[in-house]
Amino acid sequence: MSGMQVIFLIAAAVTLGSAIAAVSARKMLHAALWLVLALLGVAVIFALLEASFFAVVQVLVYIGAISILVIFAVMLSRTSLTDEGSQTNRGWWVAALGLVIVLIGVVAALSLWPKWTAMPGALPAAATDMATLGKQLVDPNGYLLPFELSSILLLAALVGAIYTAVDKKEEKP
Amino acid sequence: MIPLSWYLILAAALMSIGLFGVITRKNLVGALIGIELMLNAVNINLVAFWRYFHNARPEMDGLVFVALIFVVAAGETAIGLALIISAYRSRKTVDVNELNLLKG
Amino acid sequence: MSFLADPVNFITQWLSTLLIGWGASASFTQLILYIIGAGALTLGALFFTVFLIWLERKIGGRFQDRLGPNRLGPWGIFQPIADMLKIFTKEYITPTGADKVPFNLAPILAVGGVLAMWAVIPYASTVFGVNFNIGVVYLIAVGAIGDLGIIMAGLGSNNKYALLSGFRAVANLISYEVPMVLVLLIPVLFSGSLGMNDIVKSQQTWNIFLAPLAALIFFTTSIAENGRAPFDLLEADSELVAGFNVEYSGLKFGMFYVADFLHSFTAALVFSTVFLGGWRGPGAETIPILGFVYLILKSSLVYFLILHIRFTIPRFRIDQMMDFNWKFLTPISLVLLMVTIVIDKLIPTDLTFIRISVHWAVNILIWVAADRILSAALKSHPAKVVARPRPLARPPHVAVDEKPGGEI
Amino acid sequence: MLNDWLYLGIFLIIAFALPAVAILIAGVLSPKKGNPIKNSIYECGIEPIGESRIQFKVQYYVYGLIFLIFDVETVLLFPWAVAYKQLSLFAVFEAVLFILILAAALLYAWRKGALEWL
Repeated sequence: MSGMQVIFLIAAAVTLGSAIAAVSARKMLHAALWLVLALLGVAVIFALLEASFFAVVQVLVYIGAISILVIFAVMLSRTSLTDEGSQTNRGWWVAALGLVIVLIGVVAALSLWPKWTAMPGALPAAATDMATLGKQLVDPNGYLLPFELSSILLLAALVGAIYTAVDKKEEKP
Repeated sequence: MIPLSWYLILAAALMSIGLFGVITRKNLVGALIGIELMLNAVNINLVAFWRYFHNARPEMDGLVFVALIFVVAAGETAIGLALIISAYRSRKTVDVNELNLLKG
Repeated sequence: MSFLADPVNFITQWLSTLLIGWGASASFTQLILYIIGAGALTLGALFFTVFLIWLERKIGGRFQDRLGPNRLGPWGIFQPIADMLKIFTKEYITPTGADKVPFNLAPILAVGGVLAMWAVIPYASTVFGVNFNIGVVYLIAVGAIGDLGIIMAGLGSNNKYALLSGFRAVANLISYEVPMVLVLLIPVLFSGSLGMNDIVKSQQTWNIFLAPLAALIFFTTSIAENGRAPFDLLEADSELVAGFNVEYSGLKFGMFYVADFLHSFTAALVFSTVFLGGWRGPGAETIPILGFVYLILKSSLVYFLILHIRFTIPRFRIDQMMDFNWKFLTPISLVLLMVTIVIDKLIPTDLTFIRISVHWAVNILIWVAADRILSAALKSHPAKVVARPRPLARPPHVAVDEKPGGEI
Repeated sequence: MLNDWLYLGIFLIIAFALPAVAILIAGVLSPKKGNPIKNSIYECGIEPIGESRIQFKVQYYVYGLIFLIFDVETVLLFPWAVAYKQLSLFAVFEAVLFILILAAALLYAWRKGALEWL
């Protein structure tokens, strides 16, 4: 077993373990902190896949912004903090059983695929150069439209979120 | 060297865990955390496919999609949490079972 | 390659030949060298902090017309070592009802987040940790881990004031990250790479000459990022007891202290790398150790500026601080970014002098326009007085001549 | 590339382990004599009233929200900035359009009063 495989297994175990904790922790704040650990594990996976930029962006966007936003939202909806009762619906085990079966089924179906055990080749220099990605993003024959649309999507998200979140009564002085 | 299957199994398991959270959580924020996990599972798959099959296209198509998923995740979190805060303000709860105004 | 010109690489080569001579494989040798390099750098940074604490207290004392530490050793230079020994033997007090894991993890994240920044900074033309194409984004991302430490300290302490302070601190930090990231795009597009060493190498003319306003904004935001005065709102004693670290004691508190002091020097280091040409200087390409000296000199200058600002400017209120960021710095950096990218595309890169003068002219124009708009806005919306002054203590028979509903 | 990550990983592990080790060593050296008064929460010198998890105002969330939007947009701009020297003027104007839309988001938040710290 090579060093990379060991690192992968550790990262995967941390990711999955903290993901399970994140969906089952009783306190929402703890769930949010577990989410941070799971996202960090995903960042390590990205680094192993040699997508350096996205490994760092994962930390920047998910841990730096999204999880902090989740923590803010938890603090804003306060009753969830003191809720000591069960945090899951009744019959959660049905969902768990069903999902385990689906997971096994998906993995079994995929394992019939001939490229299932494909090994990675060497990355060409153009594939690790950020400039390639940058050029593709503004190339009219590439991804110009998604690039501009994503800014409009974010504008719409901001407008919608501020409209919903800011209290209408507080607004008037 | 790691075979592709390892990444795919990891992504599938992460997806299932996220879906489990979405289905079973009473708390809306908890459901949103599940959605984040699912989006991350998708990202792992996209990056893994980019890494293993870039020979077909020596460009960064896969990574463009990852970037777009980041954008979508940001929008989704922003709107979702804003809705939760708004719901909490008017109903004083974030429990999905009690947010049943449409039930009549 | 001689020892005096490039000691780090000399030692590295010597060690690797030694290890390979002992029969170690090449990859194992590489691993050992990485561990030694990283360990030496982090330990060096931590011990450097001890010196920084003394320096800051001494300079601070001079600014405030005091002597500063002066008892232990010449000029009190052993004072921080004595403090360190003391803090090592102080008791840890964990408040009742604290959330143990976040509470104990927070100081580690605070220090580690700052230390991690040292991994990508090029110290000389041949000595740099890593130069892969993400250095700048890495710096910002690691800063986010520091935010997480602060939020954990606030959440774990089971104390209202710590929680409030932690949330305020994080709100400030993430707000000031916005203009910071926006102006960091400018050096990146000048050099065409995200790697820190590439950015240094491309600075034939220092970036501060090409983008003075961006440098100014970056400098301001990096002061705000490490929570120094005038942005030290999170430790406003009168409102928040002592900040998010009120419940910490012993070395756990000391770690926040270390993180704070180390962060201000790291900010100076990053600023001089990105805008002041890093290790660049006469002769630095051929004699790498000169580059290190230049970097330290430049950083010390910036560090002194940070200290000067800290000890002379009073603290902002939180609403002023937020307004300053969102209504002044962010719009300016957006405009600056748009103008810079268009102008720099129009002028060929080889016309250095014309390029610099046009950039300066545009930057000064933006600054003057922003200043005009700001003073006009301040005139039409005069500053809010938050609290009305309380009536003075007076004997009960004396009449009060206060106008009813008088505005102050 | 992976070698760089190896170095970075080792560096990060050491950077986070060093303060942890220091805290552990100090934990061994320091006395442990807790009592309920000492361990109680410090608030301005009087007994704490109510629980610590207080309600926050929505303003914190709004700032986090705007930060998230700007953060993601700049993430898309970073690859563009790296490619800047190889781009045509047209591509630069595309980015200007992108930044203008970003500025519109800021303007909306400003007009809506979401940037006021009330």
